Amino acid sequence: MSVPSPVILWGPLVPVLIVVGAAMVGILVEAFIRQSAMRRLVQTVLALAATGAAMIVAFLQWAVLKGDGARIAGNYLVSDRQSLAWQAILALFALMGMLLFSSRTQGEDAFTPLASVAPGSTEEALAAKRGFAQTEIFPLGLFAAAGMMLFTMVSDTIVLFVVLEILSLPLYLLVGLARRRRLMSQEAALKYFLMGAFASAIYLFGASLVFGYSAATSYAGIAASIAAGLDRQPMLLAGVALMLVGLLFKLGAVPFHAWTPDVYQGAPTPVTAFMAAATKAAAAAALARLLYLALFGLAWEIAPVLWTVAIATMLLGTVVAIVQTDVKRMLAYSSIAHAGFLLVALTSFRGDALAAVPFYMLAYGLATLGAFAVVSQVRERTPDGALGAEATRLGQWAGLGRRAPWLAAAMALFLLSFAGIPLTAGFIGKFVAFRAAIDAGAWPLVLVAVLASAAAAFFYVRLIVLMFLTPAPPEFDESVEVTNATGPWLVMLVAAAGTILLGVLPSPVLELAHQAAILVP
Amino acid sequence: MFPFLTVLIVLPAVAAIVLRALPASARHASRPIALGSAIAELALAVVMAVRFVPSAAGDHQFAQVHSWIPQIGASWAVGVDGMGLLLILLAVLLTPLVILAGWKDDDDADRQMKYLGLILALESFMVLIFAARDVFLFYVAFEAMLIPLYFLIGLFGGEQRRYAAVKFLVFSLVGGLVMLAGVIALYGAGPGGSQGFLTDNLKGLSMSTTTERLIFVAFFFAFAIKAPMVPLHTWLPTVAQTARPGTTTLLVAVLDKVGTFGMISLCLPLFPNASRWAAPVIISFAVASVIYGAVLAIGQKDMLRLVAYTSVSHFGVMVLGIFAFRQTALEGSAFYMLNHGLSTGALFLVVGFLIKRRGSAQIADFGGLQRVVPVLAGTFLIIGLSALALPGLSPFVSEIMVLVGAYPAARAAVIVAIVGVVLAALYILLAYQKIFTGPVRKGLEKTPDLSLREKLVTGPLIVAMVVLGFVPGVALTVLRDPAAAAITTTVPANTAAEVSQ
Amino acid sequence: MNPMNYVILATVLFSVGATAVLLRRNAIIAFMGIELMLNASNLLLVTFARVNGAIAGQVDAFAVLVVAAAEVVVGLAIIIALSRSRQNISLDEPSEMKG
Amino acid sequence: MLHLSWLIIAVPLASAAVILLAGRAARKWGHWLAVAASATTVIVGIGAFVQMLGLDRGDRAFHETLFRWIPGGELSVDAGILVDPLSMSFVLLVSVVGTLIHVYSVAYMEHDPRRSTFFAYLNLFIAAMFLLVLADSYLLLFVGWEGVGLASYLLIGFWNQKSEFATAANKAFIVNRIGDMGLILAMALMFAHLGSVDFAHAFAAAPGASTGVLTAIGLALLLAACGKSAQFPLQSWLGDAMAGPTPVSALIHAATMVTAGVYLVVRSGPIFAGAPNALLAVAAVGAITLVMGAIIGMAKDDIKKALAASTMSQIGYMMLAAGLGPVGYAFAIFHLLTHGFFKAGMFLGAGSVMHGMDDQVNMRRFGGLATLMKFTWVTFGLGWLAILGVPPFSGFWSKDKIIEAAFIGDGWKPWVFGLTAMLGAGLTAYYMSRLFFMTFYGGKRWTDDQHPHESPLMMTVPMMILAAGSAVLGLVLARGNAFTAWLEPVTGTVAHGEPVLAVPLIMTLTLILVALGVAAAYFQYVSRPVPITEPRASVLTLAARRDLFQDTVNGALVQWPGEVLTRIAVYADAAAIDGAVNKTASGTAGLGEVVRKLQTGKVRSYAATMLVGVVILLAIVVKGGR
Repeated sequence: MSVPSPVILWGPLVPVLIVVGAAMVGILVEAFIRQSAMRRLVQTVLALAATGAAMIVAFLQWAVLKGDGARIAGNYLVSDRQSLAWQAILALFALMGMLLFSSRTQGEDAFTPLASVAPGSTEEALAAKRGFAQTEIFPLGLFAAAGMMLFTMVSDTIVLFVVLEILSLPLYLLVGLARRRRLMSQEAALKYFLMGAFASAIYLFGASLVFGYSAATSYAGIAASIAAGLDRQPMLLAGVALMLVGLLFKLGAVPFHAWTPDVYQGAPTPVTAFMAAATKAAAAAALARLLYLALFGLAWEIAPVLWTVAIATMLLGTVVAIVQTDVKRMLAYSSIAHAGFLLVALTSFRGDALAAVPFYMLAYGLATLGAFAVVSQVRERTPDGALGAEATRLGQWAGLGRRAPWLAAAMALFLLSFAGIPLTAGFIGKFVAFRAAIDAGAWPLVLVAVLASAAAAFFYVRLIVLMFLTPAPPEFDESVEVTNATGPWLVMLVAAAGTILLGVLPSPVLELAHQAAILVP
Repeated sequence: MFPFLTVLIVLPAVAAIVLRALPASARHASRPIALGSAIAELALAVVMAVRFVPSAAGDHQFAQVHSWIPQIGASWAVGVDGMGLLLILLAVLLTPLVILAGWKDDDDADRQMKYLGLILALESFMVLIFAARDVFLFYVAFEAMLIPLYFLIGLFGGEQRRYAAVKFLVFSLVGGLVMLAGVIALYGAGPGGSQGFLTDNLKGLSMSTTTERLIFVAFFFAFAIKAPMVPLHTWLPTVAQTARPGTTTLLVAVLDKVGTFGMISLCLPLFPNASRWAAPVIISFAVASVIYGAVLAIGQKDMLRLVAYTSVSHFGVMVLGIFAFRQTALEGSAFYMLNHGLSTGALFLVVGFLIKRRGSAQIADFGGLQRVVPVLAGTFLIIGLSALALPGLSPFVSEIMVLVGAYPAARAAVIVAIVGVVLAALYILLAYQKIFTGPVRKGLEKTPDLSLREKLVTGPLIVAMVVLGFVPGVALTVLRDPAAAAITTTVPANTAAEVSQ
Repeated sequence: MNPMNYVILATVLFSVGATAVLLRRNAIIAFMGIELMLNASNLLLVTFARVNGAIAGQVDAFAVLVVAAAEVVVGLAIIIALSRSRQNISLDEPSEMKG
Repeated sequence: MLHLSWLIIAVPLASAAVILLAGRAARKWGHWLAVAASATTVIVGIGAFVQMLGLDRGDRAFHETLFRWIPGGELSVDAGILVDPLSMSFVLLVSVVGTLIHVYSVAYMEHDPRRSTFFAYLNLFIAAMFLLVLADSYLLLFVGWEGVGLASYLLIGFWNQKSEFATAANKAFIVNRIGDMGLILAMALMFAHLGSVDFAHAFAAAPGASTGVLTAIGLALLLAACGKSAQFPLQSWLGDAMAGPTPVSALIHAATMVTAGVYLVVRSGPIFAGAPNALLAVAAVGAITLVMGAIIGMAKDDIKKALAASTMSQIGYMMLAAGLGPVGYAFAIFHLLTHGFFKAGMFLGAGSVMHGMDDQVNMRRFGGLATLMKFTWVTFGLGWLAILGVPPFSGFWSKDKIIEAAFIGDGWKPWVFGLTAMLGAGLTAYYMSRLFFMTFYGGKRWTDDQHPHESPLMMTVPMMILAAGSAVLGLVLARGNAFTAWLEPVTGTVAHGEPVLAVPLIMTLTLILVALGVAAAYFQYVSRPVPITEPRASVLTLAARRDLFQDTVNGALVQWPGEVLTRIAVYADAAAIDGAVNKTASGTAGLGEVVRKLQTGKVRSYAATMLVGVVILLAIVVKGGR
């Protein structure tokens, strides 16, 4: 018995390698640069440069890619237009995320200066006073980003598990690093970690069962065995169902969504932004590849599952979002609803979905990053006049349109994109997603989706109402402060420009998405 | 050829952006800029109308097709037939009048700028939607125009404005999103490709009966909300009561026409069999709207709500005319769309003048004004009489065309709808009586009569109604072919196939 | 020996692990339940590697072990940080976030 | 002049527009412009008449298309005018009476600050009335039809600062609208079954249509006629319409507009020709109204309301005649013309009395005015004799013909209609004499601050001309059946049937009844003093004073249910329809509140949710796989 040593094509891995490399350099930087400000600067530049470079390289790869793509590490990893598209998207999200990570207002970023000490302790106060900064956030973020990018290339169930953990573990930590409301943040981290590990374990058990059926962990092998076997053994089906759970968890689909609101709310806002956009995208990418490559033969069996989950996800996300009173939680439930819309496209088991899903995620991710960037700018002022945590209670947003018209306008734009109003990216995203489903005859699903969209518009609009149509109580002039940090502004600008551009002239990007609707087995 | 339509669409949008970009010191100039651009738009539209070839009114003239989003089959395809032309003229006529009517609504230059900017943005969409020759483009305009409207209602309205704005938006979105499902399905049923949404490419499709009906229902649902049909009408009174009369004017006079316009230009030609299949039910609802809207109008205490309910009634007549599948009735409906715009638009504006004077929209707060403000009273009366379709004014011609023309196809419905004629007299005359006759109410003795500006607002509308009342041929000649086109494509396309099988 | 027995054993282990997550209040114990679930999968992988004659399964088990170890590192870090703040690690602590 | 006939419509219309648009500026000259416009119509009308007389009988129909009104399509309607003997009769009546009343009004309205507006409305009215009678299609007729309705509304409500006057105006318009439904429906039926709504085509197609269709059209037209002509059951507005200035009552609510229903029926002869049952209904409505109006007229103390009731009754005669078919058409129009003169004259007389009595209308407050207002007394007296049907005054010639015609036919009909018509003559004699005597005879019953005086010449001259007409018009037109022959191209030639009673007998009986009526009134109101307050009276009188409970009935049958329905609808719209919408919204939110409870914030419950999800997914997949 001999294990063949895999032949690895390093070229297509360059985008991932850049990010991983930068993360590792970042760790060294932590070790070798003592001066806090300098370290921070270097880390920031490194992170931004790495993600930016990764995005550019992904595009270059696209240009030089021969044919549809290739397996680059045996059966484990492939590089094709689909994965490149996702990598570009993820690198963009990571870049914007890192911008948010790096942002500081009045010398303070969103992260705790010293994670190891207890909240409210004197050590913490001291660390804050001395201007400590937890610059590990950058390598952690880069590791997560690299994991996500890798996630989109995986074509093996066990590797998928490994990469899932690669991207998840840094996120678990990042979630717990909020500077303010640390208890909440840590609680969120614990919940995320436990639930995430739980979901991974379920996934792994499913993967093992499938391995038992098909004697293979590669997608190609699984697909072949499904194609060959006429009977549908319960072991296979159960395994597949459990595997789906793992990915649906990451996607935030009902009933595996419970972590989402708590984590979105508790995590530092830059992390929430990055995670909401990028994790969901990576999960969607992996889910699409798994469904369309490995499990295509089971489409008939899986479709009911996806239908059920999609409907439950859209309805629950929408209905519960309506009653939320916290902006971040509302956006969390909205992200659940969006996971449902995404699933609507995926249920079609058609090539169109592979074009629709990346576009949808791009549109959604831009709006999400933009929206959380806005959230990070609206702050409470503590009674002693210092800048406090984010003002996430809905009521605190009243009259924002008057106090910060551009900020509020940008937020409104993102909300309209979430709601799928034409001339925003969200509309085109919804359009292509729903079209994939309708072409496959899933119009009842689409009907639920459009009704959910209409109901969802209600809470997006409610925030707009608050910002523009509700006069702010006078005490808000004191207690709510709108800051003007550069990072979030840049993110907002990019997100707003992208949202409008993808809404008005989506043609070039759609064209790329169409070309990306190809999976190499 | 000069791209009339594209320029007409872009011009107000540019003006809106210019307004928005005005430095704070120059904001006082927003009114002349807005009015100027609206008048320029009107002038351009008139030039276009003059160059419109009436003998080819059924064709889409000034047509332009540019690829927009080929991946999803969407094109920038604009063109107008006679019906579109008239509705665009209505829109660009009303916009400057609305701007003029609200000349003194805002003391605050900043608010003024915002209001006018939104109005101009809305004008852009109004022109676009009546010119769109691509279902996707139509849909985009259909939904996107909700946003300026939403802000117009929500920012510049009465006490309930937030509720009204949200209600309006949710109603419209529910309809719009259901229609989206239909839009997507329609593309799938069509030839597809990069121009798969061109309306012309979607005519005469062979769809399964179920598919056609489902898509039809999706479209019709959206249109029925827009053209407020009972029981989907309740957003309108709320909005009308709350929003500025100028906003409501554009909303009811022009934008709600999108519903009936869509029925004529999309539902009938694209889903001929399903339209016929649904006609009996739709006609029932249409007639219910006629009567119900009128009865509710009689019972209203608020002038703006009253006018809103009259519109519900009038839209019922239009829908009745459309789904009777008769040349005369359909032509009448198309003409009614124009006339209702003139008549109800004028009514909302003149009610706005009244409200401005009294600070209240409650009918009970008025009384005896005829002696104090005879010109205003006379204006109100003429416009009111147009709303009850008095012969000599243009709404009459269209109403009679619908009622008489639809009779052979829908006898019972027409007979019931004729009762609306009496109810219309009731709601208009009772309102007139309460507001203008009897002893002068305390506090109203010094009410000023119509100013020159206000006369300039209502004058053109009244003149238009009188002229069209006596020589409706001007409009009807360009409506005949579009109406005929909607009917002829309604000849069941696949009956032949079914028979041969 | 019938490989089915291994499958059953693995399933039992998995269930026990899941039950621990559901029932135990202590975060560490719950986490141990998850590790148990991972090991159930390992058992399956190894079993099927043997049954199917696919050596990859055994290798995969190693990969899982590594991942589990990494997970422990991160998990314990989080739990410890929380225990410092709260002075306990009960999962039934009143939650800051719900609804 | 025939080709200038359109001027008859256009001139007063333009004049009205000029006066209205000029606003206050027209105060000085507005009324004279209006009079001039009205006089122009007389000149053009007479000119056209003369020209028409010069034509052969068969060619006396001048039809001209003015412009294409509603073009093309199935419903193609031209705006055209049709001048034939029937419309010419109306043109002459309306222009002459209208102009006289214009002149009268110059004095009557002298002190009203809005006099020019009043004249604009009058011009508007005659323009619309001319349009009504000159139109060559039902649709164009309808424009005039509604136009006169509008003018009537404006003029009834001319003094609408009084709330009840405004109500009266509304009532008139709305009741008319109920009738209009009939006209619209008739047009719809014609369009569907006869293919056209213009006279020429519709009448040509009528013989080919089924009796059912023609009956339906006929009944729909009757509904329209009832509304406009205040016939049962749509009669209730006419009494209230007396709220308008008296010249208005004379012109619109006596001489011209209210007779439009009769015109409509006669004009639609070819349709009624195929619908005997519809004709019967017309006759029945006429007969009922004739009696009803007379009964109401016997109890009214308000001089104008008594005259209004009389108008109702007289139009009942005309409708009855029209309902007899071709036999009666000419007599209906004949009576319409004579009635136009004598009733207008009497209304102007009433106006003159009011003018002299500070707008007092209660006849119990008049008395003995004959000596104080001689012109009024004489002119009114001539009208009185005319309406009584005393030979040789004009009413005799027209009414007697109707009574005779009513006796023509088979079976029960001649007896019922004939006797009703004859009885009506007696009732008419009573109530008109009562009115005449109460006003001009007996002791004075007015208060001391009133100083009855004769009206200025501007008012009395028109009254005199009308009185002259009342006296001789019938004789002129009846001589040698001139009028019947004149109308023959329109009404058609009819074989003259014989009444079931001999003509001299009918005439004698009628005159006896008239004499009895006059005598009764004389004994009651001349030989005995008239109480100033209403005496206690029989149930029938009380009912008549209250217009035979027509308002009560309408209120109970239409108004009250309508108001209740409206309130219910308003409530239901808010509670049920809008409520459903709001409930859906709040229900969704409520559901959200329920579902969010599942999000407990506890890790273990999250894990449980997940596991439940896993189980469900397993169930679906495994079951689906089977």
